Amino acid sequence: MNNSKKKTLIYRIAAFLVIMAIAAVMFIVGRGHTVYFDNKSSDLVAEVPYKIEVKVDGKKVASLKKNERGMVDVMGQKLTMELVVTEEKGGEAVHMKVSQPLPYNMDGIILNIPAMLNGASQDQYVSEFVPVLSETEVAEETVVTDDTAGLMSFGEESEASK
Amino acid sequence: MSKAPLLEMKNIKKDFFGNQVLSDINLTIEEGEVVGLCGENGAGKSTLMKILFGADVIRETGGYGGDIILDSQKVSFQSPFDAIAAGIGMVHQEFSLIPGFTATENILLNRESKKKSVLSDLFSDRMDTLDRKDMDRRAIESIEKMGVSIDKNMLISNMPVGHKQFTEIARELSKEQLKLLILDEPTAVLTEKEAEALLDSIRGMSKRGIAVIFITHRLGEILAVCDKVVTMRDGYVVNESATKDTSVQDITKWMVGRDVADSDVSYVTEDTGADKNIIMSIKNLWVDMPGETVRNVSLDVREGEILGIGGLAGQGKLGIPNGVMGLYQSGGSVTFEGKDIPLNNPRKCLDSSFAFVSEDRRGVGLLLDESLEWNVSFPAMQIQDKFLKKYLGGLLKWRDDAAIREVTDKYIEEFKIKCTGSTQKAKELSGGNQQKICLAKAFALEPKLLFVSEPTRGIDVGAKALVLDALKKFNKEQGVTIVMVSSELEELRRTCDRIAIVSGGKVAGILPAGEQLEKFGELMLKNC
Amino acid sequence: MNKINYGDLLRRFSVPIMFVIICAVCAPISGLSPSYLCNEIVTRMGRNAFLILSLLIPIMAGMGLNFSMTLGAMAGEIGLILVSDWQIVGIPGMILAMIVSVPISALLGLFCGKVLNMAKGREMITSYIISFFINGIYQLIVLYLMGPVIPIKHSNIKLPRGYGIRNTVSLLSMRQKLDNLIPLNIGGVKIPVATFIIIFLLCLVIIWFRKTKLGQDMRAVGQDMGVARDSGIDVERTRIISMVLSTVFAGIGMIIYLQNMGNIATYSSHSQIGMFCIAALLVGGASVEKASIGNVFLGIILFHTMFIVAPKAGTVITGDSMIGEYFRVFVSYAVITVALIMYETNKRKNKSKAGEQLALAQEEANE
Amino acid sequence: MTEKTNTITLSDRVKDIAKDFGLPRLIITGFLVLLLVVSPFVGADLPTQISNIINRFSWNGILVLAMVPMVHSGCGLNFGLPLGIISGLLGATLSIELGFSGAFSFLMAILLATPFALVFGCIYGWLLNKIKGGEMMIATYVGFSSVSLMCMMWLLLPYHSPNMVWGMAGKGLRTTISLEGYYTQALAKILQINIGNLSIPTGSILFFALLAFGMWAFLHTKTGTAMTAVGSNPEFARSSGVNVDKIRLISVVMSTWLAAIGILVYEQGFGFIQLYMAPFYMALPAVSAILIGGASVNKASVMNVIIGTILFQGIVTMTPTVMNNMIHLDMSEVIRIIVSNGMILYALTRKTEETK
Repeated sequence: MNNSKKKTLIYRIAAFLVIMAIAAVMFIVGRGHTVYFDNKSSDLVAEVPYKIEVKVDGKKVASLKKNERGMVDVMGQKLTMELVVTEEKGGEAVHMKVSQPLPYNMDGIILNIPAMLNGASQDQYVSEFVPVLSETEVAEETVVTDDTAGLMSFGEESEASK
Repeated sequence: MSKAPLLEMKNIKKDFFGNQVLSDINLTIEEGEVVGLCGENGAGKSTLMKILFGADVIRETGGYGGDIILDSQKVSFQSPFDAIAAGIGMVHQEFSLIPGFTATENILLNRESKKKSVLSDLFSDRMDTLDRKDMDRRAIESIEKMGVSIDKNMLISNMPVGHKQFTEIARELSKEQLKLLILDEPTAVLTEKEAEALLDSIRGMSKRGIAVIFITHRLGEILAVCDKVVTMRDGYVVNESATKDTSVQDITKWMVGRDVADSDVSYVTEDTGADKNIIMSIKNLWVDMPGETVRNVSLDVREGEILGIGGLAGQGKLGIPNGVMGLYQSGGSVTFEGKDIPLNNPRKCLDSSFAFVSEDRRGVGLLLDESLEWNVSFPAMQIQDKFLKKYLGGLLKWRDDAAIREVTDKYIEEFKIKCTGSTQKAKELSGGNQQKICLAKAFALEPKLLFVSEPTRGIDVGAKALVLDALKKFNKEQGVTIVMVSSELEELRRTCDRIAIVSGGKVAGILPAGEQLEKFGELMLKNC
Repeated sequence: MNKINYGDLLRRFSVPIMFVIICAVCAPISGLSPSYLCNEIVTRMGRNAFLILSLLIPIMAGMGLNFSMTLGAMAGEIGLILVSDWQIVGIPGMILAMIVSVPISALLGLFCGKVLNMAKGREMITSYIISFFINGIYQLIVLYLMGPVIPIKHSNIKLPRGYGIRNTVSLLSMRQKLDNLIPLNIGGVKIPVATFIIIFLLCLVIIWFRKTKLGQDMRAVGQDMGVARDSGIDVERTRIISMVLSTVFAGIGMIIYLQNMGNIATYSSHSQIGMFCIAALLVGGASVEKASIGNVFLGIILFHTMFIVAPKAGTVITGDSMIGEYFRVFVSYAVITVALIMYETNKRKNKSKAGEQLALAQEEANE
Repeated sequence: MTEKTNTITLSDRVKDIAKDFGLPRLIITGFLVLLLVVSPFVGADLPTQISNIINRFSWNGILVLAMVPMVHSGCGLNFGLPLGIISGLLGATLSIELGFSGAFSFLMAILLATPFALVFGCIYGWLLNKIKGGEMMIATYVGFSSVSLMCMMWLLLPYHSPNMVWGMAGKGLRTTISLEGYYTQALAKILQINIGNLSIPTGSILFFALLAFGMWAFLHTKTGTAMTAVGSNPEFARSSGVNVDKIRLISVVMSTWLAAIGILVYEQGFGFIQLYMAPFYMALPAVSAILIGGASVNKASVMNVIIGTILFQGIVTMTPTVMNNMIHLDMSEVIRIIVSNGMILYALTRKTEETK
């Protein structure tokens, strides 16, 4: 009797630990970042390539000419992307694979690609993107807690969002 | 035989709030012995069995006195589960079965065979899966043990009553540790053939060494199957003898016989009122009252008499007044003073100047949450427009609280009702005083015919006498015809002119109140 | 004998049959293409099935329709709000939200079970009021405590005033991530395979659960509490467990529901969810005391077909789109009302039936 | 010695009163008293607050009163109040449609609403008699179904009055209809008392008093007595020759009619008719108000109505102002939801049939 109780307790602790472990893993692998790619000059790089194409998971997410910015939402702690850099207009495109660890505590990350390609240190080409709130986001919002609100809208959101 | 008996009950005593219901009961049962237990209702059979089975109600009312020795060990069960664990099984009169489950599932209810599952260790053994195969095996085993074949896969709700009873017995038999089985009137719901099968299976159990306590009103069955018959009366064991030395007549005598010590009691010994008018005539009445079914009753009530209706519990005596008054579904015909009274309509009965004091005081008889005033005056107010002040030419009927208080106070005084005042709530009164309120309510209606059902149930001796005297007085002084239903034969004999005995839902016979007890006893058991 | 059976069958399936007729009439009028309808129904099946399945366990335990499944929905929403503030996205986000929601649901289910044990015999109205009561607590937490007490960082979730959650929280980062995990497209109908797999797993769990000791106990408790108690089953505890399970499943179901929707209406997503799920289940032919997995799926198909076609058909017939919308709301409520009435009248009929039989037998004997 | 016993009985009595009163009720009363005490210190104007409470009381009192008959007859709390409200709304809109105006339109609205209330009440009562024991849940859903059915009807019924229909379409009633020029403040204006910031809508209160007195008187008649008995113990009533179904039916019809009148009075105070989904949850505040006032699922009195409405409306009106002035945090809505539903929950979990 006591033995089986002990066994149950051990199993429960184990299950709890497993779930906690899963949660921890989810925290790590599921962390979402918005990565912004800049093709801009900086203190480190004066000249920037004519065009940079960024591919993530085989999908083209940005094509950046000079002084342009692109973005992608990614999940996880590391961003592996494929860069297609064209230095001059009409010039030969160079393919390269780059892997970039993403700092956990930043939601939005700006990558200065020319600086990165130039081999600058991490802190120099990675910076945090601080979003400026749009007007609608700043405007005070009245909270609607009407109980009947959900009545008519059930199942309609999906159509609205299409 | 030097072997110790299976069960010994020594000097068992029990009282409910000072009311002694069992005194010095001694009972010994050997292994494999079949003991018949008989006695009138209220003789103490069920209380004794409840003590043996560790029922909660015994503990809640202050426990019992004496010792129970099972297998040479003194036991005191805290709950029925303890009793079951010690090897005592009981089949109650009411079925304890899940209607949507099969026989197998019911037989093994909460004792199913289980197989460990993935989640068992994580949560508890309730996550084990059921081992249907093993359950079937165990069910078949216990059904075979019983010796009566029932379909193990049939749903209880589809079963005939008898099979339900057998399922219950099979459940007890499926318990490995079973040594003693208590059967409380198991044959009451069975057909003759089924009853015979049950008796066979009792014999089978006895052979396997299981002792059986068999409670029944069918004395023939006791003689057929038991080794020993124990007769109880008024909380005492009055006789214990081997079956082979006794007969139905003997047992009947022991059951009803009393020491007639009170010589001052006068009984009406002859049917003196045969020439009186018949005020009410009941023909072919059937009443569907659960547990008190009435079948085909014909009964004449004479003007100005007190007619008693007696019989064992569950035989239908209570169904008669309840059916006539329209509280339970009924059929047949009732004429009162030459007029037909429609059934199933309480209002019509009350309009014809009937009144009814129900046996179900708390459920039907009283407005527990209201004042005594309301309880006494309500029916009279609703039926006869008494205690009302009329305004606007009778359009507005205003409750006349002063008149209500007056009448209530009158009855409080007359019946010596103990209360703080006429505005006290009915639920705060003791049982006896509540009963007096019920009588007051009926008297306030000034009826021509009064039905009184179990007027003394659950009330103390003083109140009993007062209630019965009040009834007699009411009958004498106002000439009201009274039909009184009671389980206590002695009480009927002292109060009534004639007594009709109901057995098996039918009138078994009508005797003058002073007739010999044995005759009443025979009638009581006639159709059981 | 056969005839009576047909009548019984007809009565039992009267609601589904009525809905088949409504759908059959409205669908052509609405002018919606069959492929559109199919797509919609498949989507809604994936979205709602898990939630509706969570209703089955309390029915099994005799506690009637669990109007307080809303509690689970709220727990799911709290999980999702927190997860989206932590910026955990995609499937991991969903899993984390589930892990967060389970203890909250379990706690709420425990509360609900305890309260319902105090209100035996009127479980449904009580569970219905519990859902309102907990909604108040939910608003207290989400509107006032999130921010100052429970840290919320992101301003797209938090109200500008510094505490409380906005009316809508976007779940764009996990929108239909589960549905599209295993993409499959048959004849233009997009099938959320992964979602269906999870629903299928839950069905298996429920079927398996019925075969466990606990499931057996629940059925016993559901049919007769007194007998179950006499046989030694802990009735109260069993009932509480059934509520906890239902609430936990409802919480997970809500997360699946919302990942499909793509956003949370913080203060209204949950408020009617119980009502619509119950209506769908009843449309599938379930009753207050009996429901099966088949009822769930049939119910979703019929109820949601009605839901899609009614407004369009209403517009075509009356020229006013609102008529159809009100119609379907009316139908949802009417279905529940009818089911409840049938349940109560049946209960009374069963009682009087026993009497009638006795009376009949006696009458025969009298003749 | 006597001194001692006296104190014991006194403290016992206090305990008894507290027990009768119930802990939640005590907390709510304490809370309201606290609000009233605090309000002057946080800069809220007490007379305004009090007239607010009185005003709200006069709007809502009759809706709460509508609970009484059904509780008395044992039908439980009337969660089906919206059905009666719909009868009232039909009366109100018909009165305007037929061109009545001013205070007279109020009288006509009552007269027009009455037949609807009677018919709906009869059907509703007949239904509730079929399902004794499950009244509350079914009442809730009967209310919901009727509200959603009427949502369609408001669009479809041939109303034409330009003051009520959508301007563009020329048909279909608006969600809110102003009563300006009709019966807004029709009762409140009668004998209105204004002292500084304190204003008392005497007419509305008198009207409530009239109906409350009527209810009190009814409960003292033969039928009223029968109703209480039916609620207290239907078996007793039946065995005493009372037609239980008929009495229950009467109580349901009364409740429905009072709800119809109640909503009209509410509208005359509020100044608008609210249609469509508005009646949906109107039963809940009324139910919790009477429970706060000391009623239980099967016992209620006119006194419970008065106390309950004052307490409930007091909290609803006082919390926002006091809270806002004190901590600039308006939690009144949340408090209202928790308090009112908590109260209903408390009542439902009480063992009401303990005497059986």
